[in-house]
Formats: sequence, structure tokens, C-alpha cells
Amino acid sequence: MSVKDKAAVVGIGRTKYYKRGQSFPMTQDEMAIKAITLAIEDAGLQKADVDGFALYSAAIDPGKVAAEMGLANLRFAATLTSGGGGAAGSIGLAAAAVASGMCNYAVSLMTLQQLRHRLGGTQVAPPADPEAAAAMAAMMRTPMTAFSQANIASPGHNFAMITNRHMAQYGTKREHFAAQCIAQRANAIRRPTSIFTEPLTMDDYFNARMISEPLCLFDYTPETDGAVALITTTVDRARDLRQPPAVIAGSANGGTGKHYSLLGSFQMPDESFASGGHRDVAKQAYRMAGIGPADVDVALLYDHFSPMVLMQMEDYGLCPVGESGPFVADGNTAWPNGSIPVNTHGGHLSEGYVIGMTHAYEAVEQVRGTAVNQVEGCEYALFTGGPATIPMSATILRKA
Amino acid sequence: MGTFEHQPPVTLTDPAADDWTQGFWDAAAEGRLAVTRCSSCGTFRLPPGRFCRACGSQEVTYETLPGTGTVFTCTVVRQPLSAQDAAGFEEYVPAVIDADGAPGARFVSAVVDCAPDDVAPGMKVRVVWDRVSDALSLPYWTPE
Amino acid sequence: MSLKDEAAVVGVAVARAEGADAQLAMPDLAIVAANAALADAGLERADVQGFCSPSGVCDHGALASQMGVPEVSFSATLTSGSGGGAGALALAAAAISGGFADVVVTLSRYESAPRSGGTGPNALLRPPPGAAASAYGLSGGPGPDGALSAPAALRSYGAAAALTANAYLHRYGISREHVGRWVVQARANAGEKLSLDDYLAAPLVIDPFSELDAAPGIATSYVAAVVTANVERARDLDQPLVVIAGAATGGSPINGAPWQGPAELVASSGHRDVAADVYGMAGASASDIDVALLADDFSPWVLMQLEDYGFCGVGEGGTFVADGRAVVGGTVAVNTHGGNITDAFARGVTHIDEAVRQLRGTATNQVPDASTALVTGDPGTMPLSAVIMRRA
Amino acid sequence: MTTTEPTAKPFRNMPPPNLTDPYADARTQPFWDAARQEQLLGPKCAQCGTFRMPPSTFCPVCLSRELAWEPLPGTGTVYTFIVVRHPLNPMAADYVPFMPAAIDADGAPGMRFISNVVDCEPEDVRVGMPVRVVWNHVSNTLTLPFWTPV
Repeated sequence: MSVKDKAAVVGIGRTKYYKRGQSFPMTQDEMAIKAITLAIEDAGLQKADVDGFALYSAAIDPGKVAAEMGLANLRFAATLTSGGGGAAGSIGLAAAAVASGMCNYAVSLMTLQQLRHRLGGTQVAPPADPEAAAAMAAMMRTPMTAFSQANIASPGHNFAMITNRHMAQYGTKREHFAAQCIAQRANAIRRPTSIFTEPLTMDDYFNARMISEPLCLFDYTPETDGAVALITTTVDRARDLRQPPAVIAGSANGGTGKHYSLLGSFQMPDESFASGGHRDVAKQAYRMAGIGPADVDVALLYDHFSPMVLMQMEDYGLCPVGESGPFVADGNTAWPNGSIPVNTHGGHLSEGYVIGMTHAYEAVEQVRGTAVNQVEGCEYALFTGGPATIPMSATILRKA
Repeated sequence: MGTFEHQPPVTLTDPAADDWTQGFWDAAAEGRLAVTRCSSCGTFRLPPGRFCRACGSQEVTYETLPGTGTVFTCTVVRQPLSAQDAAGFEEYVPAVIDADGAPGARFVSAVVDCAPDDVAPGMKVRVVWDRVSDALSLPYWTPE
Repeated sequence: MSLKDEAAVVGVAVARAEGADAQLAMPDLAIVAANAALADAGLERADVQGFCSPSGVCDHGALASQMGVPEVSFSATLTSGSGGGAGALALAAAAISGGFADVVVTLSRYESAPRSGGTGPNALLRPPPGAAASAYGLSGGPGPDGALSAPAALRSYGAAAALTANAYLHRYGISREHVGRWVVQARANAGEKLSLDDYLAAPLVIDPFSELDAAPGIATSYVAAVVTANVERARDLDQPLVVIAGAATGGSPINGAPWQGPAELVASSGHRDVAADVYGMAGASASDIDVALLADDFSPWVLMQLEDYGFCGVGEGGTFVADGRAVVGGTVAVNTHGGNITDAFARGVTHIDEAVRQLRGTATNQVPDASTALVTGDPGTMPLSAVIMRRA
Repeated sequence: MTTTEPTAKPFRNMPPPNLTDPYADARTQPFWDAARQEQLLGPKCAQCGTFRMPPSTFCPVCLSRELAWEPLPGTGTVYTFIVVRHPLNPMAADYVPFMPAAIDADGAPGMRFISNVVDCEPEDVRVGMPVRVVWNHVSNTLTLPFWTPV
């Protein structure tokens, strides 16, 4: 009794990816509706078919978007409770929605405009609006705040703490992170959708300014705008639609209770501190899909920061724990000749950041066989959401 | 007491207009009631939003309406709902109006210059304007 | 292929901020409630894998780590609307039948309504101090679309609800006496005294609502927790087996653009599509329902849902109640615990709590051999929701 | 540009100041009272002895709410750290670089203090380096622990 092989992604749509703020004057809802409309066309469906929203990070208000699109009916409207950690898991939520009979065609999407609100910005800079600033100040006046006064104030700071531990514990080097950034950039510049169009060299990487040591500028995802939407339905309905179904073999969203504090107080136990925190999620996803790491043909791993790609490779068993540095430096994750190509679309680091949904889009194209940097004979594509707080997530798509 | 009797305690000063609502406010400044209409399929729509609900087009025109209509539903706010409304509070009549000439689009506003208990669904009304500033005129409705 | 009969409600509990818990913040109160519901089910923290809630309750990850849940494998909420927990239960059933979790904790949180300028308890008729007017996602405030409806000055959720309630009452000629008969019935179900004359004498705040027509503000905050489990797992627990036979969420998109669209849909609870879905999945109809716990932030919602869920014809909700058919022993027992418009709600007796007690045979106002219960979620904000539970 | 007098800093490479009061409640006040006497305490469950930081209401192991404060020797090791080079807001510009760190405190197994390494250069800090606590008297109600190389 699980969603294994019961649902499939049948439609994908996306807007252009813009440098931060350049999608204005469009609104986030407007970009979402454009991406959904393209996904409906891609699937060969009608607008009236769409009746569910399986989201993460509460990307939109489904009632408002359904009204603005003139959808006939809305029968499912739920969201995973975390931010980017839920990206891959939202496709699993869509599978649960259609397999449970609660709706027929579920949209999963992210839409993002970073004109005024920068996700990577500091978490302590008071918001401009005085009322919100006062409310935030009031929230800080609790007995727990004084116990975390280290000024660790942004996602980059948090993941640099974990990266530094990994480097000390396993001897991982900045050259290893650079190798992954360079491999992904090489994939991105072959794609018209990518924000970056020039190759990245070791010199570029080591000449770049340090932001939160050991993370330099190129270890950080660029901040971009855009929207990506996917449509999921049951495998029976998927058969007679326009595209080959990308079957959902397995999915998981959750995490480990003791690993929860990775963006807060850093109390994670020694055995999982220097990791992506995905080990339980990986176990759950592989168990549902009935496969293991060796079956994965391409991995689209959430890369808000380059070291977290290496740590997820260890969490998902794509290489032994502690050995992701040399494994990447030896070219194993490069396309087309790597043993396990990682982020064939260039990922957040080089193609564009829409909080993980570009990874979902690439996973569908890989199992359809239509990706720009296609992995020959790709049968299983793994894509993940976060490292982040609970829930993080993973979904495994299979060629029909 | 605002421009009208039983005028709601409205405090809006900036309509935050975008390309899909500016036409409404331009017409309002000239005392004309206009409604968003899809340029490709002619469907009227409120609230404007950026897409036609019927055909998905983003192209709009603004159709000037006769400025008459019928109360679809209404209510009467009998007590101030927040401290800021208490000073000089008057009962007021929020109402949803079926505007003549725009089938399928209803205006959400209020009926003014009449006894609140006289207002009921089906009542014939016409638009009147409260000029808040040069750039902003707000539409209210009053019995014909 | 559906979630029918694959999940069961195995534990319910409420934790109120009083006594030793009086100073607890809501996330900590949620830990107390979750553990009490697990005890009711005979389960341990380590058994828990999933968390579901109506929108915006608390950070499930923080809850799991602080309460010592070792591994989470599902964490979701509805996108908006309280759904009174019915929608979150539907989500839990979908997670269980989807193989994401065997045991799911659902949390609904009710915070004490801040005093609104001292003019009365209801947080629904009046906005909490400082809160921007917001209703149905429609606000006379910010945003290009919202500005167009600013003239209506819909300061509170109740002001918007009043426009829908009046559309319904006027369309079908239903009087405040009819609505009053329901409010008196609800109070009696909760063991509270109210006469029709008292009801009619209460001053109106926003037509057709007096203070007695809307859920009162909560004096003492509480969190209601429900534990749902895979039906095989539930069979070897001690509580009587209460299975989720059907679940549906959603509603008509016109709710996203309030009062636009066909008049008979606007003048309704918006639940007609949800009703068709939940009955369809459960293979049931109105006549199979022994007890209906209908979401009632506002008294007319009960009359409107009696019609949308097929207990009577369209427009007949008022006479249905007036003829005494909504009582234990009538056509269907409705809100046997009183519901949200009574002080029972303020004390923490929720619709799901009452449904489970009725099916376990432990309710105060017990329906003899109750075997099928319908629970619906709050009309007005999307998504609406409904669950049918059956004593297996 | 006129040269501004550099802000008086009690410690080299310390982080930008933030709170000036601990907003303590009865449960956490003992930590801040001891801090003002430059004595380091570790929060642990009075029932099962498990240390937990921050001292949340419930012990995740046994759910007890009783909190006990264990006197600690004030020494420890750097479990991990970062060097903040880029100031995230103008106020921090005077303070970069500074070194936030997670410190394994001796005598408090299974719990780390989140603080800063101060009074040394960024290049001196290593994962695993022994450190000792030093006290930053921010106000008459708040004294914050920092850590410096032994």
C-alpha cells in the first residue's frame, strides 16, 4: 500500500529564469500561472482538468490562483511545511493526492521573485516596514534568544559551519567543491535557459571573494527569479496523454529528529553533523522505490551551496561517506562520462535558482529522454529538496 | 460624516494600481464607472487579476458602464468593528452590486445616502463618487 | 484506488493552557496535546512518523525534535483555512494510504482571541487589534485587486461572511427566527441555556449576526491533537476501530474571488462539490449519516451545509431545523456537542473530538449505536474539507 | 571620508553586538546570574541528566520539564566554526572578520554552545582546538560567554 508506480508526472512548464528582480513587473502569481499553462499544454490537457495543488513552502494561495485561472474545480490544496527542503517531496505529495482519489491532476510548482525579498539575505536585518520590524524585535525577546548570540545570520553561515566540519573530519578540500562547480557550469553553458554562459575555471574559483569561510562566491547559488510547474496524475490517466509518463517510483519527505537544528543551534550528533542530513529520507525513498544507489542513472541534488551536493552524494550512497571530495575530483559526477552525472542541467549554481523545481524539471526530461545533456539510457532519476530543516525530501522518477 | 451619509470608514489613499487596474482608476477620476474586459473574448471580470478566466488572455480594455445596477447582496455594520472606527461611527451598508452592462462581474462597495434598513437585494442603485484626491475617486452606490 | 478504509482515527486529546500548562507557548502546548493523544491511542512517540495540520499551526520539525520523535516521513498542512482539522485528517489519510507514514499526528491550534478594543469577545466579527481587514483572501487593503473593494470596508472575516449569509437567507426567504432555532438547539446540545427571545433580543453587530451567531473568542488557548494510524496497525490497539471511509477537500474556485459567479453557488456553503466527493469515496449518502458535525464559525453555515450535504432540499435548511429534524432521534443528529458557536468550542470540544466520541459510544449527548459520522471544515476560506468516519 | 573613531571592542574579532538583555524567565535566570559571576553552567534535564541546548521546555528523552544547571569547568574544543568575511548589514562592517563557532564544552556531553572565538586571528582557529571561556559584560543584566584559544 504505497504510491509506488501509481502516479506519473505528465506535464512540465517553466518561465525564463531572470537575474534577481528582473522578472518585475510580473507578479509571482502571474509567473506561476504562465508556468502552469505551459505544463497543461505540454501534457495535452485542458485547463478544466487541473483540480489540485500539491505544493511546498506555500508557494501560492491555490484558492486565489484557481480563481484567477478560472479553474472549474479545486479538490486538493496542501503544502509540505518546509521551504526548499520540500521541493522534491511536493511531487510525492501530488502522487498521494491523485492515488488517494482526492483529485485527478495535481500541480506542483515554485514561483519566485527576489526583487524586495532576498532569500539569502540576513535573517537579522530588520524588515523595512516598521510594524514588521517591531513584531520581529518582539519575537526576539524570548528566553531562548540569548543562548544563540553568535551572529550566525544567513543560510550561507549555517552551511559553512557544516562544510568546515566535513573538511576537518574527512579532509575534503575546496578544490573538490570547485570541481563540482566547474562540472555543473560546463553542463549549464550548453543550455539556453542558463543564467551563466561562460565556463568556470579553478582560477576563477580561487580568485573569488570569500563570503562565509570556507564558502566563497561560487559556492553560493546565484539569486534568480522564475517559475516552474509540473503536473502529476495516475498512471492510468497518464497513458493516453501527449508525453511519455515519468513514473513516480518512490518519494519521501521528512528527516531525522536529532538533525533538525542544522539551521539553528547546531546540536546535530557527531555521526550526522557533517552530512546533508538526508540519510533517513534516502532510506525511505529507496525503500518505496525498491531500488538502491547503484540503480540511479542521474542525480539532481539540491545545490544551494556546492558542498551540500557532495554531502548528499554520501547520504544517498552514490559514493562512500567521507569520500565525495576525491570522487568528484576524479570526474565521476561530470556529464557525459561520469559514472553518476550530477546536476546535468547546471543546477542552482549555474542554470538558475527556483528553489529546487529546476531539478524536478530536469529529472522529468532525463527519464523522457529529451534532456539537453541527456544521460544515455537513463531509467532512474533521483532529485532532492534541501538540506534544510524537516521535511527534507527526495523523489525517484522512472522511465515508463 | 464623509461626503455621504452612512459612508464606510474607508482609509484607502493609494490604489496601488497596476496595468490591469489603472484603467478603472483613470475612468473613476473622470466620474466614469469602467470594468475590466478581455480584449480577445470579451468576458468581463472582477476582481481584474492579470488573466481572463475564460480564455487566459492578458489583454484588457476598459468598458465604460452606464453606472446603474442592482444590489446582489448586502449587510449592515451596526457597531464599530475596531477602535479606529469608533470615533464618529455611523452604521454603513457594504454591498455587492450587479452592474448593468457587465454580466458576470460584480462590484464590492457600499450603499450610501439612504437609511441602512431600506437597502435589500434587488434594489436599483446608481454609482456616486467620493473624490478622495485628484488621483483617487472611490465608487459608492445610492438608490436610483 | 483511494484512501477509503485505509486509515483509522486511534487517539484524540486536547491540551488547554491552564494549571501547570498555563504559561506554555503554543508549540509547547502542542507537545502536551500530541503526547496525550498518543496515550489515548496506546502509542509511543517513537511510533510517530507523520505530522499534518490545518495551515500555519506550528513547525512540525521543531515539534518532532523537541518531543523526541526519532524520524519523520511526512509533514504537510492545508494551504489555508482552518478546516477545523477535518482537512488535516484527510491529508493524514492520504499520507497513510500513500505509504508515507503508518502513524500521523494532526494538530489544530486555537489561540485565545485578543480582546478587540474591549468591544466584545468575537475575533470573527471584529478583527484582532492592529490586524489588517482580511476576509476570503479579499482585503480592502493592499494590492491592486484589493483596492477595488476598499469602499466596502470589510474590516473583519465576519463582515465578508455576512454578505454570503444574507445572499442565502434572502434568496430562500429564511428568517432570523429559523437561524435562532438552530442557535438555541446548539446551546442546548452543549448544555447551555438560551431562549429564542434571548437570541432575538441580542443586538446585531453585522447583519444577520449578533454575538450569538459567531464562534466566541477563546478565553483559554488550546491545541487539539488527533492520532491517525494505518488500519492494520489500528486493529491491535485498544480503542474501538474508527475508520476514515471518505475524505475530500477543495471547493469551488469562485471562493477565491468572492461573490462572483452563479448566484446559487454564492448563496451556499460552497460545499456541494466537496459533498459529492466525500460521499462518492465513502460509497455513502446523507441517509447513512448518523451524526453530522458541521463547521459552524457562523450559525447560518449549519443550515447551508444541511442542504449542500443532502440532508434536505436547497432552501429548506431553516424548516429542517425548525421541524426538529436535526436532533438525536431526528433525521440526523447535528453538532451534538454544540459546535463552535457555543462555549463548548471555547472549552476545547472540537468537531473531530465529538465525532470520535460518538463512534466510540462515549459522547455526552450520545446518538444510540452511532456508526457513521460526517465532519466538515470551515466554509469560506479555501480549501473547504469533509471527512466521513465509520465504526468498523 | 572622515575617519571615525573605531568602536571600542572588549575583544579582538568579536561579533557585532545584538541583545542587551537575556529576557530570561525563572528557568533560565540561573545561567545569567552565574554568567555575571563569570561562572559557566550547562542546562540539563533534572530527571535523566541529558544536556540540551537551547534549554527548551521539555527534555526530548524523558519529556520532563525540570531543568538543572551543572557548573562547568569553562574549557572545551571548537567543534566547527566559520569566518564571516562579508558583512550582511552595515552595522557588521566594523566587526568583520569574526568567527562564530560551535563549542563542545567539557563537562556537558551531547550539548554545544553556539558562540564566537575571540581575541585571536581567523587563521589561528582550527576545528578541534582547545578553548576556554571569557566573559563579555554587555550590560548589568547580560554577560555573554565567548571563547578564546587556551
